[in-house]
Amino acid sequence: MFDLIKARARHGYQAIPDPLTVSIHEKFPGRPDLSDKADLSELNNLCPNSAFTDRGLDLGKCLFCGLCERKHPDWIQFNPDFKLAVDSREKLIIAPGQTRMPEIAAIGNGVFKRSFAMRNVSAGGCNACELELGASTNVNFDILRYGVEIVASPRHADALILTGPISKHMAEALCDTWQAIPKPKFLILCGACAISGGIFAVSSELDRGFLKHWQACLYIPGCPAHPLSIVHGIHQLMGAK
Amino acid sequence: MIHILIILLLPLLVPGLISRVKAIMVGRIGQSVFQPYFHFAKLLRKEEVISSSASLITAVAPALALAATFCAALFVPMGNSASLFSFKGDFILMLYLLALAKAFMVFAALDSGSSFEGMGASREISFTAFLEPAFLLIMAALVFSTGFTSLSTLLSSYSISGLEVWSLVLGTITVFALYLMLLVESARVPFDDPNTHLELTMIHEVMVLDLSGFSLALIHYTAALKMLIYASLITQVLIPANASLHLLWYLIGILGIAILTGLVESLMARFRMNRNLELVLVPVTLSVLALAALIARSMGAW
Amino acid sequence: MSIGFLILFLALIPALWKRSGLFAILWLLGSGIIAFEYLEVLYSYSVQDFLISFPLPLGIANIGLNKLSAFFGTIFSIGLPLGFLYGHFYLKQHQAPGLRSHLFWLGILGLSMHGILWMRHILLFLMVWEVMSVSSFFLVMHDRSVSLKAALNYIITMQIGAGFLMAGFGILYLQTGSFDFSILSAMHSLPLYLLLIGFGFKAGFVPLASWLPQAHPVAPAHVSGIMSALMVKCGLYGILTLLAMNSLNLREIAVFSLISIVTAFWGVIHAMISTNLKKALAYSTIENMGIIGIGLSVGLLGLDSGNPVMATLCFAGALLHSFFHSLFKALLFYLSGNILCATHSLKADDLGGLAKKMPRTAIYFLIGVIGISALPLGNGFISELAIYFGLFNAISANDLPALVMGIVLLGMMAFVGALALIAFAKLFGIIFLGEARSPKADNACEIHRGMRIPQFALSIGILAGGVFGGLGLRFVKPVLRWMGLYMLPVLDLQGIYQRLSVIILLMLLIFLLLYLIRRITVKTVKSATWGCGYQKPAARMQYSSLAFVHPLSYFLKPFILLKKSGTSAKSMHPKEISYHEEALDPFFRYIVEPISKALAWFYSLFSHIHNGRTNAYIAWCLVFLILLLIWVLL
Amino acid sequence: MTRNPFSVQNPDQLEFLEFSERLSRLIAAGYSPLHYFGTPQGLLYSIMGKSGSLELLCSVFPTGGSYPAFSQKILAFTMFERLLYEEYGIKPEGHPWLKAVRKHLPGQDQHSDYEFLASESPALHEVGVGPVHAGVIEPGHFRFICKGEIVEHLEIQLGYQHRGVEELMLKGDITRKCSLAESIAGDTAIGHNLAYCLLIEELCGIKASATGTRNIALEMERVAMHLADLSALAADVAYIMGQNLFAALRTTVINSSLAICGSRFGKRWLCPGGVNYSISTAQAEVLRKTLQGVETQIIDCAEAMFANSSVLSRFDDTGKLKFEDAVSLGLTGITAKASGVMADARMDYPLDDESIFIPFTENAGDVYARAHLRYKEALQSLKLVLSELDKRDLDDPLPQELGKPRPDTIACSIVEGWRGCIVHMAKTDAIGKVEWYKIVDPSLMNWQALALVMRGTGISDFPICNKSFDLSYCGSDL
Repeated sequence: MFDLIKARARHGYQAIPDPLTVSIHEKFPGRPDLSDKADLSELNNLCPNSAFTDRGLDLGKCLFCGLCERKHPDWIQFNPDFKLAVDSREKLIIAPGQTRMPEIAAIGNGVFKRSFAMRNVSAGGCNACELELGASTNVNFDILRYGVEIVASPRHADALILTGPISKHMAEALCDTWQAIPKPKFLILCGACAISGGIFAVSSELDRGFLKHWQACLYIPGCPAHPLSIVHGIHQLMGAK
Repeated sequence: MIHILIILLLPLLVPGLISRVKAIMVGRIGQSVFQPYFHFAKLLRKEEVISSSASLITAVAPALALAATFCAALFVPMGNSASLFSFKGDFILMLYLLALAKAFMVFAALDSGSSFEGMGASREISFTAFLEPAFLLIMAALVFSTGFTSLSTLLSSYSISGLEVWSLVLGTITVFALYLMLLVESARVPFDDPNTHLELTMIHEVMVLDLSGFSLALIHYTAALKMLIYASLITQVLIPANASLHLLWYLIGILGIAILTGLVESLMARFRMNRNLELVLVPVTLSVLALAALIARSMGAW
Repeated sequence: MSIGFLILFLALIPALWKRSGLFAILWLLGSGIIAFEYLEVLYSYSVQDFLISFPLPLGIANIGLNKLSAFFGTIFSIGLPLGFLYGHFYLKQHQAPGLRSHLFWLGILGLSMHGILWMRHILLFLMVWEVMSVSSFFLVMHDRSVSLKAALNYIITMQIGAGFLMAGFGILYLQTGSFDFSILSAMHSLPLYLLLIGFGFKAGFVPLASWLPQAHPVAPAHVSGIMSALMVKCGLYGILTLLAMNSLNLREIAVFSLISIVTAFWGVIHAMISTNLKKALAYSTIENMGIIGIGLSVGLLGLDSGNPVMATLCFAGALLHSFFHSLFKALLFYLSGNILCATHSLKADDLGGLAKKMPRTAIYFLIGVIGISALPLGNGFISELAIYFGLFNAISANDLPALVMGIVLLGMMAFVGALALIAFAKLFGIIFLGEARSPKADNACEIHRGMRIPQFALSIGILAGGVFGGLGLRFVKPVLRWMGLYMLPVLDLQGIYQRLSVIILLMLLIFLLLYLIRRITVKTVKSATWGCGYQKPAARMQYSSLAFVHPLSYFLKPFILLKKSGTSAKSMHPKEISYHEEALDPFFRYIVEPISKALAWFYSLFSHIHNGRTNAYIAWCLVFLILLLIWVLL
Repeated sequence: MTRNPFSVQNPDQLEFLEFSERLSRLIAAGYSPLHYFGTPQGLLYSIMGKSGSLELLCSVFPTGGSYPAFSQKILAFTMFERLLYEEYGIKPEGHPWLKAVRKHLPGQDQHSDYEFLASESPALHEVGVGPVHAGVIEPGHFRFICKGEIVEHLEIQLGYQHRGVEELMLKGDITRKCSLAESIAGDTAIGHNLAYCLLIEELCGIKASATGTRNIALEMERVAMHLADLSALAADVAYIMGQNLFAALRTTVINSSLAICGSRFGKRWLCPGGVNYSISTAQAEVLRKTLQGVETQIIDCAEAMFANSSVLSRFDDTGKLKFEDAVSLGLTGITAKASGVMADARMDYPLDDESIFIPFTENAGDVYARAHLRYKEALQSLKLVLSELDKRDLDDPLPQELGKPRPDTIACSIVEGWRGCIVHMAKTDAIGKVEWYKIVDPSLMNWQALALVMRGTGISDFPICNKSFDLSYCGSDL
């Protein structure tokens, strides 16, 4: 018992006091600043996942691999801002010269202000987003403080948080899980794989038909999405204080 | 009137307090103390998804379980020393009302036809098989020392008075046995981990995997009320009968039990499933021990 | 009185013409009249019995009623017509040869059960007892293919029991010289023990009850219902008449309570383990007999140690329990008949999801389960509450034997009650809830309306007895007064039952309130059970009955004799995994079977005599005559 | 050839009979297969390894499309032969467990046609833990045949994470596939990326720079994931103190890797030819200080956890894996070392010759052994990182120029990931374009250990056994 107390005492206080205003390490590739004179087609054939469109950098496809920043530091600069979550697919495209991410509209007019239950479905992907979603409930990031919890059964859930590009063999399981969630229910896409298929978008083993029927209300980019981005996104979505 | 107020408002506070203590022990920011209330409010406003293999039982069980537990709570003295309803031997009715609630919870679990609920139901009902004899033997000890009357008079006339060594010894044995029963009935750590995410290890949580919305809210409230019933029994034994401002002592007692449970949960790991059954026998042996001591004393052994 | 019996005798005529409908109606009519007369005797203030006496070659034979036999008579006159009514519909579904003899023996059985309560003359009593055993033997034999071995075992055990009775009565006759029942009071210990053992065979106390779990499951549903709910009460009637007229000393009471504890515990464990519905119900009959035994033994202790309150409460509890047991046990057996008709299988592991296919049967079964596992809505709780009150009185009275016995019995009764709840939760859960486990259960459908009338009546009886406890108590009060018990605690119990009904009604009110709120405000959607998103869930992925009780049966292993077989996975890639488990009856296996094998071996020594050639037989007669001659000459 | 990574110019193609005869001679000599696979070009390859020496064999497909299964001789071949049958329809006769691995067998038409071993006796019931689990983990279906609470048999069906990584490797330029290599198994991003980089450097025939930083990255990932497993194990027995302390320590370790390369999983750290982000002296100093602090705290927390009686009562004697089973199934990594098998790619196939490495092993083979081994390996890796940091004097140079991959060469690289031995193999055709790219994640074999270990244990102990192995679904499904 006493060695436990000693370990706990020496361990000190690890929790981040306020994950919404904490500053992250400057090496973290967050919101990109695209300068106006950047040649988007040159950047696009440089990018392993061709994430650049004519209107700018599509964060849903970007893997944050930093290749473009290292090759052309003056055209594109990733600065350490983890607030990347948005509530519609188009808002993920960063136009040249854009400096702020758009706001997220809260859901359920106050029903979920203090209590929000999420059910995670891992459909393909590389297990990094699942580990980050798990890490968002650990002692440091602690999304539980806002009343969010990741529940065991879809029956208890209010939202389905999808990680992974929906492999062919997980398509029906995802539909069953979605049917099992009582209304009002919401869909959250966490990570580049869930939003756009990520690095596996060109694979023939995927079946993303589910996303054609159901509209997601929160997109958290990143490969994997950083726990702080997850906490920030869901906190804004709930409309918590 | 206070009794009804406590039954309606206090129960969901106890799990909130326990999770608060666990968060502090571990250094988390953690949920607020009123988080169970927020969950309850949100669940009330959600729809329900019912399993296609569910029959009438799934609709009936949560409501009947809450009704039975509510009526059982009427006999337990909360707040002041006398309970709302009391007649001679009402603790037997209280115990069997809780058994009725548990039986219908088990039926609701088996109704969904999935093997997890079956597993939870089987564990829940076999672990609590030993609690009925334990509770009645504890009541036998109380009846032996103060005569056969209602639950509230038994508890108030039995409370620990510091000076007399006998009531101290018997009081601690009874409190420890009741506390173990609280841990088993409300599925706290050494027996079952309430916020685990592994359906193969849950007991209480897995029985409600298939309930949602309003029924789930009722189930959470019933579980919290059952925990409050056992906590009130323990507090009632601890508070001396003639203590003034009985309500204040009662609330402090409930707070103490919640903190103690939180400490136990953060310092101990869960027991293996078949070890749980052996530990459930401890309240039975404790109550028999208390009885034997009482008999020996009355026979003038010392 | 005579008109009622006349109608019952007349009922035998339609029985011989296979008109079971008329047979049942006549029995209903006859029993109604007799029940009215029984009640009149019960509530008459005259302590004196209702007596008719007429001369017989062996002395004056009195036939009459006392309060106890009127009490049991009312139980029979409620139970028997309902059983025959159910039998009428059941036999329509199950066309088996020998309907005429079956109905005839049913009539005879009913009459003999009523007859036993009337007989005040030992020889007549034994004769009617024999008629009852033989008629029930023929009834159990109805479906010969299944029930031959069990029926033979049943009739042999009954004959051994009758043997004990004859021995007891014989010794009594030698001691007193008269055949009248008045000699039963203040008997010596030997005849008393013999008679108690004789009646114990019929009542189903443990060492003597190995016939019960074999005979009842193979009998047709209405016969096993009548046997389990009512015939077992005849044994109890015998025991009660003995106990009412004799006083046992402390050691005898201790032995009697030990037997009843073992009976209750052994019965409930096997009820929990067995997967066949009717076998489980048979074992639970033994368990309920054990509980009644516990009530009686504590009552006797009260009389012996001079604590009248304890005695009254416990006797009231025991009598109430025997009345209520006849209601829910009959209901559950008739429902097992329903299930057999609908699915042709009684194995819990084949059934499942019947609640959706047979909703009314499920509701009745649920009421039966609430009754039998002593939950507050059912009547089982009322009788067990009375016994608990008696036990707590025993504990609060400070005399050592009562205290020790009170504590032990209290612990055992609570534990047995909990195990009973598990056993019947398992049966109800596995059979009626979840998904169908086999095609048999899948295409089950609700059975004929007629079969449900007796079940509806019994369910109303259970719920009424449970919610309004006072009714049962008013029915039992005259018997307690007849037994000369102290009547004040009964009024006190009456008051407590009234308060109990208030609480139960309050609970039902709250339940209805919550149920309606949910029904009105909450929108519900149907979807598949949450199976972790797996696309091909199999029906086998539900809990089996063995698995449901596995944690406890693993814990209670030393008390159960199990025969296990099966192959487990040895190599890394096993080809086949199987497991089969069967609970054996230790008394039958280690007492009855060895004796029967020894007898069979002994008889086989002489089997070569029986060689079918007539001249060999004549030779044997000749040898016998010569021996006789030599013996005479010597 | 004992050099790792190694490459071979067009090896001699044997007849199948001669191939199987040499293979059985190698098996008799104690070799166990690292990889055994078929290629679209109709050739069979097998890499056999035995403590340091590697043998590459190549042969044509067996005539008649079937052959007596090698897994009858040594069970290590079971998974490879099932994959061979699933992808190319070559039927291993007498295979003990011929079922689908990632998609479906030739006879069936979809993934959910997989039939499980079922038992007819009604007393045994089945429990199916489906693809969507209660917690936040990857999808897989576990089918238990249970006698009450005791598990009689566990069968695992994977393939839910299959997204065709090996086909994706062939599309486009092979030298720019870093992001894909890192996404084979996210928790082993550096392990798989390092194996990929070594393979590409071997194909292009160059020697990478900044090998020191690469070792640091690999060992830091090992420490981080061992801490994650200890935290998850503590969570599964509801020992929340251990869960939170180890989770916080893991965050400290992976935040220090974020401080260097910008990703908590080290996802953009390495590239063929060297490293993208080198460790400056200032960063090295900060790294040394944090890791020393982490080391003392790990020792405190682990000692406290392994001294707690209620935790020990759950870990001890649960899910025992015997030494013989570990060897015969060809298991690697923590799974094997906890049962006493002395097999570690850093010892058997070292990347650079001068470092002598001796792995820790336990021999109880139960959950306690695997948890305690993780604790010891984490400390050992921390020491390796600290010693690596002392050795380095100046910053890492820029990554080497790659050039074009050599034609007609087969290259193979072996790296000891934190789960076990990772093997990457590729072959370039006549014009230098990649013909096939084969990957083996240690979880492919180790899943059989979990199925074996669960027999006879209570079903409520399954999560601890599963987390004590902590195997990758996406690594096995690719």
